[in-house]
Amino acid sequence: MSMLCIKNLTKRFGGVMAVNDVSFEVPAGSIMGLIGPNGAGKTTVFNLITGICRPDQGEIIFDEKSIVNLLTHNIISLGIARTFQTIRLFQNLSVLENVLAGRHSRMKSGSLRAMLRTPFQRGEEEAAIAKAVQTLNFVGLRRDAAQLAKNLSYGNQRLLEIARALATEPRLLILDEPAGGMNEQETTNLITLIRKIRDQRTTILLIEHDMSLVMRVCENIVVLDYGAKISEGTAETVKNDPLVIEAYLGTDEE
Amino acid sequence: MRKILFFTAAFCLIAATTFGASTIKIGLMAPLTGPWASEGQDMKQIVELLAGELNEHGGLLGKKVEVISADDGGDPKTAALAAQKLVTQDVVGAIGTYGSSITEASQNIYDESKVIQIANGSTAVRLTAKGLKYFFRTSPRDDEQGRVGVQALEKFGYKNVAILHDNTTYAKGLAEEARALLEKKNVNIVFYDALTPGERDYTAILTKMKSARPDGVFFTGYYPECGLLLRQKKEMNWNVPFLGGDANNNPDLIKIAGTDAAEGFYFLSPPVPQDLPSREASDFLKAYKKKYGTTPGSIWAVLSGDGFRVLTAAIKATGSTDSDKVADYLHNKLKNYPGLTGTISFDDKGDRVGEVYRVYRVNAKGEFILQP
Amino acid sequence: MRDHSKIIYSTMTVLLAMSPLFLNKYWVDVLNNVGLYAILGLSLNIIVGHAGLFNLGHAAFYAVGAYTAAIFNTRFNIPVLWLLPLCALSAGLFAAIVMRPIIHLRGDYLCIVTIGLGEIVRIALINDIFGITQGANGIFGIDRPSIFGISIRRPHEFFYLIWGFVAVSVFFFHRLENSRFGRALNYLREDEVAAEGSGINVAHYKLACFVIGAAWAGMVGDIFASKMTIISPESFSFWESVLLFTLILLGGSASIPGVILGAFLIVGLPEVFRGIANARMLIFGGAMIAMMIFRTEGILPSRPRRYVLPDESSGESRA
Amino acid sequence: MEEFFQQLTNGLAVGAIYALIALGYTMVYGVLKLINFAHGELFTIGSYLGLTLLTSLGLSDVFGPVLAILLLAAMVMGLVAVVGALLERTAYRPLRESPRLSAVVSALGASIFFQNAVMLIYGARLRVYPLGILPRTAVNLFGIYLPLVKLLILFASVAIMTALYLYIHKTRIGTAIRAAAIDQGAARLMGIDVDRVILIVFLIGPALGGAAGLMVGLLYGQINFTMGWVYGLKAFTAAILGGIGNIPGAMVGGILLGVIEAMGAAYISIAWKDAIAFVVLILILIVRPTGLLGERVAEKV
Repeated sequence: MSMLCIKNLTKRFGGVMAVNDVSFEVPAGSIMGLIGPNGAGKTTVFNLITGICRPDQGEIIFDEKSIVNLLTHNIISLGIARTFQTIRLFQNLSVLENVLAGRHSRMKSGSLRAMLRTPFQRGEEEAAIAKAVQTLNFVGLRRDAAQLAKNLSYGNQRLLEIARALATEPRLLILDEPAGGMNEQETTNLITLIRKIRDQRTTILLIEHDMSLVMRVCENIVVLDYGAKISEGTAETVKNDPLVIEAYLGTDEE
Repeated sequence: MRKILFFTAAFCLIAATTFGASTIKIGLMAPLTGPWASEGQDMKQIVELLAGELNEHGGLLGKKVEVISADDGGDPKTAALAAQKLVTQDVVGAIGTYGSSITEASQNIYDESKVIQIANGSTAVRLTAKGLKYFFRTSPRDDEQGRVGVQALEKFGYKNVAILHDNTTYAKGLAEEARALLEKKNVNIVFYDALTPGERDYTAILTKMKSARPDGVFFTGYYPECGLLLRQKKEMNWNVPFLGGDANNNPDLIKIAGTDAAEGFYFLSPPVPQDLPSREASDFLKAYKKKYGTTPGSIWAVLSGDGFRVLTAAIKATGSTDSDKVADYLHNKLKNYPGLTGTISFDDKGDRVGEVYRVYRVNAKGEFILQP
Repeated sequence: MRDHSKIIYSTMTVLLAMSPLFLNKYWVDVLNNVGLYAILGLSLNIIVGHAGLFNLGHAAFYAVGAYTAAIFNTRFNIPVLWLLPLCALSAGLFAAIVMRPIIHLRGDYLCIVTIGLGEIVRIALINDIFGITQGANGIFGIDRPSIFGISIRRPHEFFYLIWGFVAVSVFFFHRLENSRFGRALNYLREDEVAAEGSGINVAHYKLACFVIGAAWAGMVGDIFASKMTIISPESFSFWESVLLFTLILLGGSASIPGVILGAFLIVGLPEVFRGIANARMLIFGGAMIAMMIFRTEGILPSRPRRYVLPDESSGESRA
Repeated sequence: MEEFFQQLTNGLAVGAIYALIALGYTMVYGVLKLINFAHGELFTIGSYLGLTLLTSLGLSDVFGPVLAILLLAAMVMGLVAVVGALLERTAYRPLRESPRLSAVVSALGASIFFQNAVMLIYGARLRVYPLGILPRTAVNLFGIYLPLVKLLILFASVAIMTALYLYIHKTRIGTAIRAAAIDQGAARLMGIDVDRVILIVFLIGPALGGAAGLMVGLLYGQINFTMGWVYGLKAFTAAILGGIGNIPGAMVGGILLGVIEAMGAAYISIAWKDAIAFVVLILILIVRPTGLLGERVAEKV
């Protein structure tokens, strides 16, 4: 059974075909990679899935339900979470509060309960903090909980983004270049973390430039070039696909 | 900040008790800043001039008169504060202020503290309809002016009249008075609307008004806009006669409009000191000119001078600074007091008694000529 | 550090509560104005400080509340304090309706729209919209408030009403900002896209903070109307919105003590400068620039929230 | 129909001046992303300086009216530009790295400061330009009355705006300004002296505002210390209407606002004119959230 199913997805920006008739499926419980040269339309696919932009054509089915016309926060509450390629943390808030942002969609108390500080609200708040701390523990940032997000190292900011996404308890986690800017050691730890997340029954879809990471961690890979899917399969299949080699050699130094 | 506040407050208290006895304090509440700053600054100059003269001649009841000014900023809330400030400084009476709604915001504060208030530029009828014992005004009322204005329009024989106001309390009140009276007399109101004060280009309004084809226009707003209207009307080559309300009695009107455009403009006004034969008026003008180098900008500021004069006269006559005695004197005993703007008496509501309004016309030299 | 400031704040509170005993009417009335601005500032702080939305038209909501109170009090003789909920409701509803279609506008576009809104409301009041606002005259003869049959009229009496309201406001706004709701506003202030991407309904929260801020300002309008007994459109000018906006940034954005201090500055400074009469606003303008340059974040900037964390080792720790 | 065209020309004349002031807002905004709330006061300063120079120098006696006015315009623009640059140095530069709203408060403070400074220097009473500097002839075109002065002013502001447009788009400095407007950091990396760009912007914008102030003085005769507030707000509205940061947008927005006001006054209600203008603005922004010509900034995610 597939967690996410994308059918004939198309998106134009002005005259540019950012995503051109792309279809693929993400099996439940798998780690899937989306790769391609710069400007291939990978991030656009992510933005389409999470409702940040709307597709011109095509279907996005999450858990047997179309999510094409939903707003981003609704998609998040259905169980998809994402990180951003350019780190988008709440820089002036604490690490803990950044993770609490992820808890938001799993909480209910509104302004009235907050003003009255009902027992329900207090209980919920405590539970959210406990859960957030647990998530920070999970990614290894527990000790930095009180820091402001902007004071974290680059690698830790990436981890915090993941923690914030995980705090929404997603069934599908979308990672946009999670290893960007990380050193070798951090990348290795990241791979362990990604596997750990998958082992908690979360499906993962990731974009990554670091080929070694993709090849090591992803069970299935989809390759985009100029917005169109040019190859799909296991790491082994994709690596040997002449179209893929041409796409990378022709445009990218990698 | 709070420390500063407390300190200042404490200081004021001490100051008030230490120096309180040696002078008679008269408050002046005026718009020293904000949109009506020019009126307020004139008021201050006039009242200070008169107080200076009074002190030179021995003061009042053997004491010096001290004028305490408070800025009301042309805004009701600031006015309420200014009134509180004057009240706590134990003023015997307060002169001011300009603008009916601003005055209104301060009325209760003076009344509750039994401080005499003599307003100068507050013409709304309702101010004296509340039965406040300590409230007086030297300015006339809107209904009075409306009546005189309609009389003038009738005399000119206009059948179709355009009325333009500027949506301020005063101008709108006057416009409504005039409209009601004119409708009773079966004059057609072919145009009735409000401009936005403070703008420069009123051609859109004039164009619209012109297409309504009035015989005459009654503009109830203020001179800055009126000057522009006259000028732009002239530039449009439209020769409709204009009648203005009393807020147009200001020499700047001619400067803005230019003499050629202003010629033939009629307006209503209490007589200005220049037109009064009385010695008080001419002395005052001379002294003002000597001290400040110009003539007073508007009649409203001069009315604050009248407020000061009747208040000090009442204190002198009663030999007391007791509000009840002074108020009683002003209500009942002060009759035909020679003011700067003509004789002054008050009725039991505190309104100025008598026909105050005159019609003026601008001549070819740009002078304001009192019409018979 | 924390305990230190606690001592300062409680001393200040006690001093303030006792101040009517040794201040004259005028200074008490100045404090009353400070109090009104403090509550208005707190209500706008939710929008400007916490959500980072550029609102230069808060006077519009304040006006809706004040006019609701004035109209219902003068026409139907309903006591003004009973009208508090109605004023909150009308101002909040007004905000919900007019902000709904424009809430998605960004930064400076939202700014001009709120300015426009303030002007439209003011012009509507002047033009006696629906024949109920009595134009530029304003509405007069509004009752003074009364509590248990005691009429409140003198500044000293108003002092306790207004500052009591300030205390209630501080209490509720403090809770509000330390909650899921308050955090959500901060997220969208920091990064709208990331907030939405973390599952926060950004449009909803933007609108909600406007509604809450407006409702609170509406209640201040009620108190203001009953204090002045007359209200007219000039009390709700663009200038009023500018002052409110300024006091928040001078005092400290998103900081409750900052906003209250800002109210002291914005009302107090011009009063202290009264002595220099004509030049007082000049100095005020210069002071605004200087304060922003030397205390960019305001005089009492907001502090990070504190959380009690469960911890394996020490039981709890701060974050 | 005649009235319609008459109102159209009335609106165009008012709009041309709005446009000229709006350019100052938009240029500063483009580069600094700051709404210079003191810009309206620079306009006021322009008209007061114009009055002082006009009455004290007696230029028109020496040079004749046309040359005198050109000289006067040059002097006023120069002086106001200097004031603008000083404003930037003292009130805005120290806040360049600060939160944006802090700079806005500084701008509001500067606005209050300038307004009251003008009041203290020149007095609170309104001031009047001497009459008869500009010819008072009117052209009557098919029943539409067009005063020559207004035509001249319309022409002058269009000329200034065209010159500015060419300057921004055809010169090296203009390119630098545009680059800095898009991305200051990147512009700096490209070797553009951003400080200098900001200085230039703060010379040109205020100069245009000063020119508009002079025009208002010459055209309408009457000036006072609060007028910058009114014109400033209108011009800011115009800049937003056209899409702030966009130079042709400011021109279009200004002219359009003038016309909307005239039409609103003519066909709906004079008293509601300003409210109508704001309603139109809000409606336009609902449909086009970044103004008429403002680019739709697709944020990179």
